[in-house]
Amino acid sequence: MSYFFQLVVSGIVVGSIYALAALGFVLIYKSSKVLNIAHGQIIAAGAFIAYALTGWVGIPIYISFLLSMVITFFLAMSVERIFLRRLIGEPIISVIMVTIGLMSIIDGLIFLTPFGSVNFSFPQFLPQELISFGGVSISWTQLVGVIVTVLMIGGFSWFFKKSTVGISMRAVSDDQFASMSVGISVPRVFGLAWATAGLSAAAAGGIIGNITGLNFETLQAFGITVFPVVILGGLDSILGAVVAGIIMGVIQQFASGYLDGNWGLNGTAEVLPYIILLIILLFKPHGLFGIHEIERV
Amino acid sequence: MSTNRWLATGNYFTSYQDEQRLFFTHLDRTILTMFLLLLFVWPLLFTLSNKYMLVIDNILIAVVAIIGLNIVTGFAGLISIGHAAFVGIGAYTVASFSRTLGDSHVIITHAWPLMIVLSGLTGAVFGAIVGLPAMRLKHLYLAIATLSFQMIFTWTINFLEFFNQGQTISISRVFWFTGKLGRKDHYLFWYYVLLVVVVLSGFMVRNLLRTRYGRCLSAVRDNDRAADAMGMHPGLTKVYAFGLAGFFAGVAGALHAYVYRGVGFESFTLHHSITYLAMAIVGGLGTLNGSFWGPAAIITLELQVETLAEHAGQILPSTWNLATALKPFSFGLVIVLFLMFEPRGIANWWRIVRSYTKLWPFRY
Amino acid sequence: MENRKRMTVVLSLTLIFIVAFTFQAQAGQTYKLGLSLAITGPTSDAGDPYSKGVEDYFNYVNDMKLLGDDKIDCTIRDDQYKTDITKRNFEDFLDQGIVFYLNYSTGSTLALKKDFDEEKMPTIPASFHAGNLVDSSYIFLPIASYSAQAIGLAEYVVNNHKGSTPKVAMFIHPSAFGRGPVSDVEKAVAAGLDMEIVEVVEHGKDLDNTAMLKRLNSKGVQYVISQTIQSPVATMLKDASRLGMVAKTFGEPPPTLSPRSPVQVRTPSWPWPRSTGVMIRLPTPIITPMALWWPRLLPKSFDAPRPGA
Amino acid sequence: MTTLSIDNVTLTFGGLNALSDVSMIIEPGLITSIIGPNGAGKTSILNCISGFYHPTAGEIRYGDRRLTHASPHQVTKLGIARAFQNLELFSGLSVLDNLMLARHTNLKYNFLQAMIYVGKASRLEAENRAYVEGVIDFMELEPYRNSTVGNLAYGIQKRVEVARALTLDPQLLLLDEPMAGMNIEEKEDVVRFIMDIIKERNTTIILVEHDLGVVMDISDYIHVLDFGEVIGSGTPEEVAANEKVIEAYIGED
Repeated sequence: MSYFFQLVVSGIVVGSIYALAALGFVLIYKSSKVLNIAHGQIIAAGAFIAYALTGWVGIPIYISFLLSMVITFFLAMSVERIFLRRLIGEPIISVIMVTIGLMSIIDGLIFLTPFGSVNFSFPQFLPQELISFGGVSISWTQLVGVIVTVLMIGGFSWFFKKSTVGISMRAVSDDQFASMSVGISVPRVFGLAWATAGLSAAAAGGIIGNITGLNFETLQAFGITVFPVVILGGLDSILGAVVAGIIMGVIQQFASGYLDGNWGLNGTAEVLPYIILLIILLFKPHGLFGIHEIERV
Repeated sequence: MSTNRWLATGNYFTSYQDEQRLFFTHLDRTILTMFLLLLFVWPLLFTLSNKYMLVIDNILIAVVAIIGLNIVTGFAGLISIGHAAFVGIGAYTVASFSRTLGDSHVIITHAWPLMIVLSGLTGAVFGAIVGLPAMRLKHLYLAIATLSFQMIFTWTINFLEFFNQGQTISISRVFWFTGKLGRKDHYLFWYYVLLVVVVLSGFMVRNLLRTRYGRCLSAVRDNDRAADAMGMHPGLTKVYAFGLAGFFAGVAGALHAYVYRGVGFESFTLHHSITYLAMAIVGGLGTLNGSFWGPAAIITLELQVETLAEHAGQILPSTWNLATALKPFSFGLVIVLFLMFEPRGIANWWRIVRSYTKLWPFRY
Repeated sequence: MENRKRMTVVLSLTLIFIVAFTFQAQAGQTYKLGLSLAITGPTSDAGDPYSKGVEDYFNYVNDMKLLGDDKIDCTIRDDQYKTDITKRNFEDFLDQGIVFYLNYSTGSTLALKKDFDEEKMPTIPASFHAGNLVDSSYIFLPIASYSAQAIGLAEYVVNNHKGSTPKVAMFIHPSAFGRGPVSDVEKAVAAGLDMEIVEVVEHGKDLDNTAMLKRLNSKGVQYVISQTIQSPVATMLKDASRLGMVAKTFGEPPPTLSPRSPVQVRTPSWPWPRSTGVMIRLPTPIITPMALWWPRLLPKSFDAPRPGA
Repeated sequence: MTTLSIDNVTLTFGGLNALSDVSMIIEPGLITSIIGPNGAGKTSILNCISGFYHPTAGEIRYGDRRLTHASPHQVTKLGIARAFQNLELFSGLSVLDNLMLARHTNLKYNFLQAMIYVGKASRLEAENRAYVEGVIDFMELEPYRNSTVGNLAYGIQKRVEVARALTLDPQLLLLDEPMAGMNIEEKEDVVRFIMDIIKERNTTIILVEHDLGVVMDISDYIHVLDFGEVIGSGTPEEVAANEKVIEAYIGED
């Protein structure tokens, strides 16, 4: 039984990171209806910035994490400013394509640094002891990762529900023209959405970097694996992102725990999320928590 | 009909059938015929190195694939982030024959035109299956469904023993009337095959686009509710778009398998899907001639950057990383710049050039 | 610098081959070589330093006049780990008239095998996949193949294990280079190596290997032989140490961070295998990533079954 | 000629009744208008008829065919066409292409013939093109034939919308506020077109319209809806005298 629970716990740990990464997608989608394909690259950038600050500049690690979040915040904001601002009003397909282009551009920029081809790992700053209960163990790194994720997701939900900026972001997602007419600056809201997404991406990058080490390929692949999570959750729901993230995390653990090694199967954790996604989409075309809009004609 | 059939100075149509013509003047037709003739003749006049023959073959393969992608993404407006997987389906159709029958079985070496068509049909079937969610899914959800197909495809190839677990499955050299093709003629021979395929597909799609089979694609792109009210099933139309795209992708895949004489999963990854999308965008989404410009532009760019990288590497050895980083960077930059400043792609430049020459000197 | 040492071994052998194959050459000639490898893209963590090593080495050869008046001109191309680009590079090198070709990935080596034979182009790949040698007479492995290395490790495990038959799992890359050695190790076991292969795990891009490690543990696995690239092993090692399986390295010690970094990595419980040669002893499993390419680690008695030979 | 009958149709959205227990009979060859205040459910009825919504309860029959669960494209094939209230044109295509799309089901060549084009496909295309030209002529759209629809003026787009519905060669034409947002002259044009359609093509028309003046002038029969219920039916004179209708339009006191 402890095997089962260990899988569940590991699944939740991985899943909560998925949720945090998915949050970045949701933030951008909610306000501008754009799916940011380059999010994995932003996550990687956030993680690498944190490493560069601590490993090369020598800033204490906690501060460098915070700094990387701030830097990525502005980085994402300027990405929106430079590349996406002009595309407001263009068809969504071209905006999504721009994010695909951005993905390549950021890839290229990362290859300029050693991060493109060398593995790094964050210095450890948390206790090495394991936290164990009933045969289930979790490391401090993972625990802190989950806690940070929970805090950030909670913070963002609060921000969306209560703060003025959050409310204006929701308004923009609802109706751009109407929000313009009540004096909300739509471009500013888009910029902010990207910026906050960048912030959450940096946090996610930091956590993944601590758990797995900094490898560009892993981080890129992570950015892709988040897609099924986002879609499963329903693109515009923070709650959906959390639930779907944890579902996917647990499913992946179960897949490698129960499927791999039996019946000649291997690496099922990589493909199962997509299969499950397809099946769920057949029954719930808007994900688990996505808004199903009634089409008016 | 105007009396001067070479330089029409205006619209002299007297029947609706007149208006359907692809070439409005003899001049247009002659220019295209000459151009095609040139494409067929130049290899006889001078020989290109194998590298560049391979590059040209590669461009033509991509053209066939992009014609397919343009149908689904350009005309029908359904983002497909899994086009490389469809190309892969085509390639692996040939590969599975090679796996079961041996790589130099008669079917593969002699009946290769049949294999190419068969791969196209397999691609079409898979395209239609993947398109099935389009009956219910819209927009991004559909795009991610195609992404899922890409991932599932890669995984399946990579883990199934039958597909040699993603390792190269070799395909033998084919036979022509002159006998088995040698290494020397290989790329040239496939250049001609590809050229024929491209020209045929080009005309086929050009014709389709001016019939109901093409119009319905733009209809579901622009407004699928209205399309529904016009008496077409929007879901089935989308499935059909995916099927047609799958066909061209499958053909491209089979050609890829033959040209490279082997099939390995590395040529059909997500990265390739994205490259195909980039080609379609740079060429011009929703235009037929964009399907030719896109691959040519992107592959040329890649080569240019490679050369640049090499020069930089020779002059400044320490800039190796700078030089290689240029590749993805320039690739991304080209996509972004095109979308920002010329969202209609190179096809739009072509349109401008054409309309300019049409007015020159006195045509109006 | 283990990397450098390894590179030297590989390249000196390369050089011998080149000299051997071009004995008819005149003095003062320049030999063209081509290398196509992944400087960017997957496995670039190995390819990037490899390319630099090759470049430096040939500069060294030319500067030190190791070939007398002859020079080597080696063109290096990035193929991003894509077979079709590798093929294009190879055709280009042929057009340039290379006399010797250096390849990189297993996938492209297998894909281009026929071309090497047709062109009679001697090739040294950076991949020591034993399958490279099957049906080909122009591919050369300057050191033991991955299979041989893996069997060497297996023998090491058997020789140092106390008690009944050791239970071993293999943790491999989901590609030819990972899968290749498996069957050869299995052959060695069938031929009498006292070891039981409990499971072969093909890893994905997992963020967490808990499930896999727990499963192996429950099957009584005592050692894990790895044949893959760095980062999956690193992830697994972290999870292993989290699950209380004490990790122990052998080979190169784990690197430390820059002296200014506030925290030093503690050895050996938190290793980051920068070099690919790390062996970890868990209370039960031993984890040994790919490429114990140091000949000194290979048991003397070792006789690698060369496929096709 | 076929009669459309709507029997006790109820349409519910998330517990809210858009239509409750609506019944009406549409006689062939007449102009039947459906009027009512905003949100009364006029467009919902059209949506139910044309298959965009499916009634929660009740039945819609066209002759002996049940439309209750039919999809829009099935309804269209029965000869029921619709012009939308908020333009639902293919805005990226030319007027000609928009109208040719309406001939979709009449172009009966197969895929292979389409690929080769010469022969049957070409002939059918030309024939249907001629039909489309007839409609263009009828709706006086000649100057805009090759313009992209999205770039045309609103009034013209509305006309294209009607023209496209006509191109489907319907027996029953549903017009959803064809005069919304138009000035007097434009309205007069549309009224003239509607009268022509009835006269020349012998089409049954269901008209949803806000302009009571127009409705009273041209309708043969009127149904009045309020809060999803039919509150009055009859000839224009009868409806004008109906107290409930007056109440709904003017409000109590």
